[in-house]
Amino acid sequence: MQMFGSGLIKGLAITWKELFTKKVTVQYPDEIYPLPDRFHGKFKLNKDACISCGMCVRACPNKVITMETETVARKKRLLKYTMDIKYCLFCGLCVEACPKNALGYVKDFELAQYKRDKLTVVLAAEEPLPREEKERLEAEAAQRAAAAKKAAGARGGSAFGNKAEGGE
Amino acid sequence: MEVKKPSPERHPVEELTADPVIVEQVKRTIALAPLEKLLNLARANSLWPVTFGLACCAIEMMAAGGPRFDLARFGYEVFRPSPRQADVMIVAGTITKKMAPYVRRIYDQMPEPKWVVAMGSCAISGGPFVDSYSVVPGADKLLPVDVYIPGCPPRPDALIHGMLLLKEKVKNPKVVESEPWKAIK
Amino acid sequence: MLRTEEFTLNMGPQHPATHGVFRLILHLDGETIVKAEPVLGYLHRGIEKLAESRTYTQVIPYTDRLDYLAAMLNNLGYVQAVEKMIGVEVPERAEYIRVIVSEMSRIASHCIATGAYALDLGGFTGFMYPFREREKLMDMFEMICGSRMTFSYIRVGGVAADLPEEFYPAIKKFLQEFPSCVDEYDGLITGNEIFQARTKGIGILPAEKAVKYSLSGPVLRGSGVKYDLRKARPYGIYDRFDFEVPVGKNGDCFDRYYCRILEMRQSHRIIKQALEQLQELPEGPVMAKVPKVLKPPKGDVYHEIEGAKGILGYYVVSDGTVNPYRVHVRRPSFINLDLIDEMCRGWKIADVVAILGSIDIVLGEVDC
Amino acid sequence: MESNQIIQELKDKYRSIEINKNSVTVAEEELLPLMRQLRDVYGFNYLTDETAVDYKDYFEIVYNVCRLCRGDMLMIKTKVDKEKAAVPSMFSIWPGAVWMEREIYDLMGINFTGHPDMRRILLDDNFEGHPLRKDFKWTGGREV
Repeated sequence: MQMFGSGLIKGLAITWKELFTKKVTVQYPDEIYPLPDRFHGKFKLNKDACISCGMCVRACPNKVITMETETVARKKRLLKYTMDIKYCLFCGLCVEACPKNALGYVKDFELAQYKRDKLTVVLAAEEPLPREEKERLEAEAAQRAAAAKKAAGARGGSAFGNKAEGGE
Repeated sequence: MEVKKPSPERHPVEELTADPVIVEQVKRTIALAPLEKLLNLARANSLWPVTFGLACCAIEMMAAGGPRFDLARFGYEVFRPSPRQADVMIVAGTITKKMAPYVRRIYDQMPEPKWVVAMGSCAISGGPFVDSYSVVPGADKLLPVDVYIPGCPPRPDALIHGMLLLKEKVKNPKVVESEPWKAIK
Repeated sequence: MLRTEEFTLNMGPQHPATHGVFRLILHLDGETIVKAEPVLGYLHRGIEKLAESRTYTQVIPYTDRLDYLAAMLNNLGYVQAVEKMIGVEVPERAEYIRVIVSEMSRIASHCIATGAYALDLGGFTGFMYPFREREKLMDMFEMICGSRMTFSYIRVGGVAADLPEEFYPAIKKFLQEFPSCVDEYDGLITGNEIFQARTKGIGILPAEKAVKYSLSGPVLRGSGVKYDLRKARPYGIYDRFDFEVPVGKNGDCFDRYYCRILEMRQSHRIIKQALEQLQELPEGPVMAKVPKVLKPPKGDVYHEIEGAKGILGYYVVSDGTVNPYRVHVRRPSFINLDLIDEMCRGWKIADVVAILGSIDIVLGEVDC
Repeated sequence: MESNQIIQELKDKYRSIEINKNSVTVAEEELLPLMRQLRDVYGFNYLTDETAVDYKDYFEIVYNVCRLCRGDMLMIKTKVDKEKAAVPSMFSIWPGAVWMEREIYDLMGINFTGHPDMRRILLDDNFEGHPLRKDFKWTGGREV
């Protein structure tokens, strides 16, 4: 049988010992506890690397991402990339799905806002190409394609006869 | 915080009358605005949250009160079990349709002035469960929310960041129009 | 015997000691409980229905939010159920990582159970100490998968990524320190006379009743039934580790609490062994070759693992498409809670909090 | 006794038993005696899980029973007519079924005869419909 109060004294001793150990408190906001490399926080998008494949949109469990694209000369061009952070689960499935590593995280968790409509994050907002520019690019592409075809046709004509052209 | 030049602000009495004599007299004798400012300063530095956890975010709220993050450094550690003794409500978690009347009632029981912090995706908009049949899409369907903290759940430091934003708002309600990070840094 | 008029006291849904939004309507005769009527569903979010409109991979983040205190175990249960369905061989390395993270998750969950229990019984200091260790675990989880609580780390066919380099020194330091931390809980909480007076002999649950009512986890083991799925029906690679299953004697609140403390020590043992064996393993993949879009064959599967609160089972039905036809979760704390009425009857009102805390419920799981 | 042996023995006794890949399907009339025999004769003393699935033409109730001494498990299923939507409750055999059956009643709308307390458990009492049925219609709260 224990002496009554010995448990209390033991507990107090443990608390007393804590006075002389290293403090665990982090003085946020003056110092920020080091965040790991894989931290899931604010999103970033490398617009140049993005190929607008839409894998992230499909991977998201909660339809957070919306993407607008336009197709110019058979190439997809990213117009607008929005993340509705208010629906986000921060699960990282979109980042994982990205085949070009264009989508990623920044080590920043300070996302708080005063207004609800400011929560939506627009990661890319490009103007659609003006019509003349589009036509020019398309014409250029068509020209290039025609030139390539011609070259192929010339080469194919000498080597394989009409067969290559039939395959086109 | 950004240093601002003191601008000659309009006194509240000027809204009521244009008579220069009355305005002068009121300005000289009654100093309402500074008292309110003083009170706000006191409120901002000692917010008492109501102990009100709903889901995952509540654990992070507890962790913010724990040793590592220690919300007590700002004077916000007095988690009150009774809403009547609290002045800020941290909505931490999913509000379901079954819970919604109680959330509203707890808010109504809090004395004025009071503030609401929506912590986490669920409290902001229903978050991951927004498509569900039993979830209220966001705390602002029920209460006026002052600060939104995204995250699922947000880190405890993110909660502290949100609380600091709230502090700035309590001190100066006009700060809402500015960019929030400018309010603190 | 003198009887007073019976009156009703409402506890919750917002109550500081009910571990979330849980309501208990107490019918009292003086201070004695005549009947305790649980009302739940205040956190019912319809995860089972939502899962039907997500793909198999997209369900994983939702399982995190069931038992958010031990999310890794929830991931593991679901993923193993799906793996059983499509028949994947998980790489050895991934199996070890799974064991390490799920035992870490179990410790984190028991830390909260211990700390919150101390807080329920009026000891604020006892709350601080387990939370300090939990923060260390959370740091490591964040290194592994970037989140503190909702991981979605374990995937069908393995794990999302290998353990990072900086994890190894951190876990070694943790393993070194942790036994002395548990000693501290023992000294601070277990040994405390007030704590013992409030838990010993309170809310006694006989073993036959616990089995009859399908209780599981520390609640069942506290009553002296040695049933732990890691031993009884080992899943994954649990048969490779040497550990014991702690059981209680009397089935009172103290035994249930103390089982968790002992389980933390056992989990520590498992992590230590798993880490040693993992480091002997050659570098290798952590993900088996599974198709990006999962389409399990038609059929159903039920798989159980030992969660932090008890037996966690997943019943998944597939109709051959990309979305599961039905996902059902056997949530341990939901079923553990159904005896609350009988456990509370006859005890004083102050004991209700002690009994409820000793069951260790988490409302995200109870209400689903 | 091994579980496949048990299934063989049961097959001889109960006519409606169908043996599937990992489970046993039994008709609703023979469910109670079969379950009682499982508990009393073969020692399946622990009901781990009970749930229901809504298939196109019928409901299916899935029971998972287990022996604590050996740790092996048996999955038993029974088909329920959609119109009738009622099955005998397992409360008299395994009292642990009490909340599981209430949950099924709440979310799937299947009645359990002989259940002591057949009420909704998770949803509000005045909630309409049973959400886990496939024909349940609802609108979420997403902003468009």
